[in-house]
Amino acid sequence: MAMIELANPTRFLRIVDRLLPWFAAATALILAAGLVQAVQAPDDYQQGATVKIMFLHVPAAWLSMVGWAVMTVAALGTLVWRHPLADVAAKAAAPIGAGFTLICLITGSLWGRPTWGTYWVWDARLTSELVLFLLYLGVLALYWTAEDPGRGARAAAVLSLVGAIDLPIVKFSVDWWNSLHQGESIFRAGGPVIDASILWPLAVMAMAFFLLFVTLHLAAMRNEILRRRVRTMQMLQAQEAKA
Amino acid sequence: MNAFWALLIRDMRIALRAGGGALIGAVFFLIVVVTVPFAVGPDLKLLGRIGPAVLWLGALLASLLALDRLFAADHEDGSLDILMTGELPLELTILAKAVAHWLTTGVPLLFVAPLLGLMLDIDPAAMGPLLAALSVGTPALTFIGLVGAALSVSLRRGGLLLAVIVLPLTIPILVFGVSASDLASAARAGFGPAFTILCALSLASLVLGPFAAAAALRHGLD
Amino acid sequence: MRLTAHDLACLRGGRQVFAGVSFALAGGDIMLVTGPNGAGKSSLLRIVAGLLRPASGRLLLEGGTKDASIAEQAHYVGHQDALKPTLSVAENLAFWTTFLGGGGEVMSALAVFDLAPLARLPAAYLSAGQRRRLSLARLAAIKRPIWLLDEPMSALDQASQARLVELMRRHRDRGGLAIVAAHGPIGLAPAHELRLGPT
Amino acid sequence: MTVGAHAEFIVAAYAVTAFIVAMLIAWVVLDYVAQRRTLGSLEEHGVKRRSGRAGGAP
Repeated sequence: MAMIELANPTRFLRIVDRLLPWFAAATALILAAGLVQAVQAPDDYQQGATVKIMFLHVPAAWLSMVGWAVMTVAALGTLVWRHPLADVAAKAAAPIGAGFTLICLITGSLWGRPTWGTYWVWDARLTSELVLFLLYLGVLALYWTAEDPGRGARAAAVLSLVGAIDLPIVKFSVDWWNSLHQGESIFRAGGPVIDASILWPLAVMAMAFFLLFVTLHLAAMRNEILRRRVRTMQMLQAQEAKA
Repeated sequence: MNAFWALLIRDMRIALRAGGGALIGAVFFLIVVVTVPFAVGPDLKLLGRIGPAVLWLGALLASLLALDRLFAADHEDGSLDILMTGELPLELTILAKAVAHWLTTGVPLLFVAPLLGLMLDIDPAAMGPLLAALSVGTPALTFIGLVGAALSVSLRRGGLLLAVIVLPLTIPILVFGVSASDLASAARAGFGPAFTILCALSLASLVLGPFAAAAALRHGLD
Repeated sequence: MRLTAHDLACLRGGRQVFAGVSFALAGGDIMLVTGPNGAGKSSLLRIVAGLLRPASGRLLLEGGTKDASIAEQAHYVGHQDALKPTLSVAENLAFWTTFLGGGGEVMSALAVFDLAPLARLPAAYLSAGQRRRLSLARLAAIKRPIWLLDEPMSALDQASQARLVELMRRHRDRGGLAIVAAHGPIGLAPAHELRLGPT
Repeated sequence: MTVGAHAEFIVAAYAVTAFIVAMLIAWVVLDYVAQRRTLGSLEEHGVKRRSGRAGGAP
């Protein structure tokens, strides 16, 4: 069963070493194609040229959720199936997911400035993305304070699961919270109407971001396996010296 | 004096390595301040008015709650005993640890503050005075918190007790800090007086903190 | 150099741990402190090291460096190892060498306790015995006339115990003095023995 | 290339994205180099992996 073979770190490392250059090349290629198309895309009749920021903002939002999904599956791997690589996958995905969430927030804010007049508006979607970023920070803080790589695995897995359950609730409550204060000086931001000519660059950029995520994730998992191997060998060094 | 620098560098090295508490203060500050609009509501004008106060309360809590491990960690692994047999007077030993703590937990707050200023729609003109006040205020918060950190070693109770002990002592810093960084009140009372008094308080706590904490440590140890 | 104690008494949590303890140690003397657990062996060492205030009685040090307290001229090695897990073996000892002064050589001190090959290893990975040896390495790295050792032999294997005894012999021959709390003999004939606890 | 009125915001968005992606790539590459170097020096010191078989601790 493929899952079992993959469970073996050394075999996984060999597979990653072979696949990584291909993924990196594919990512670069599609990203370049996406950028070219994004630049040539016509202005949107509503937002003018700022729609070009959408080509970064929307894919980044999708990838921030993909990141959390990967961590949730990995959490099940750690807690339920006891898969040895599950925690490695989760710990590798967290910083990358947080990175994409940050891209989404900053591009969203830069998109908001010309559109709404201020860098930050407590718009429902941006706010939910911000809460997702805070959840990422929580998991990163958990991993960061656990001294050695192995510890904190179960705790982070539980946090990822709870986060996954909590995100839809956050989405709903933020929408409610946002509509509640509809009266105040909140600009009701109509979502971008996806016009056909804009849809294509968006799809290509989304694929490029996805491939970028996979490439970075595989490389980060490889680093994590090496980091744990270093730790094991350091412990061995201590034991051997005592003998 | 290189004992002083050795201790300062050691504490920073521990804080910055994996497992150290370096950025935890800044993350706490970010999360506390971001949750305020969920309670207060997303009205930008209101947030803009209370922005500086929210930032200061966040910085106050972040500075204090990060302090409870300052002496407790050394007490638990036995380092505190050996530090007290050093040639460096205990007050300077505490000063070195406090400066290292401020550099690793206090300074990151100053980097996060402008970002949060955007979120709370604080007037960019107010960001300058706010950052000046925070960069003078956060060391004062750390140094006043030293007393609480020293007491929480012998009292075996961690962060929350520290905040309860120390919060009343930090009220002057809060009052002058917020008024120095709030455009409206700065317009009335003027940025100058509030800021200079804040500096005075900060310098006083720079001296008072280590001495009080040293006394607390000497008498508190069982 | 003479370290004398008059009528030391120690209260711990309202309970009298010991009272009327007096001793006089000259350079080259090693005093063995024995007694059941809870008899106050550690408390006595902490009082001499200035880490604990005695309920009554006085400590006097004649000789030694002028206007330096006993604590500043004493090595206190307690049950805990005073090591930071994220710092490496060498970094831990280098810090104490700089902080406590006396600028000893780190690598040679590590070699005394056969820790040189682990110099770059984070202290978190050390076993209890290795941590103990790293803690004792302070004695070799920093020259201080008074040694206060709290059950130094525990968690040490034979070879390390022999190394410690050799270090203590050299310390004694150089005119240093030491108070060692232990349950049994320490492989070195003590000049004095102080028995604490119910006689 | 119709970047239009709000050019600076679009350029800023692409610049920030490029910066963050570059940071992620740098983190991955530098971490890999560091782990490889530590592993190399450990193996030099003759620390053999306990089993040496394909599995070993992850």
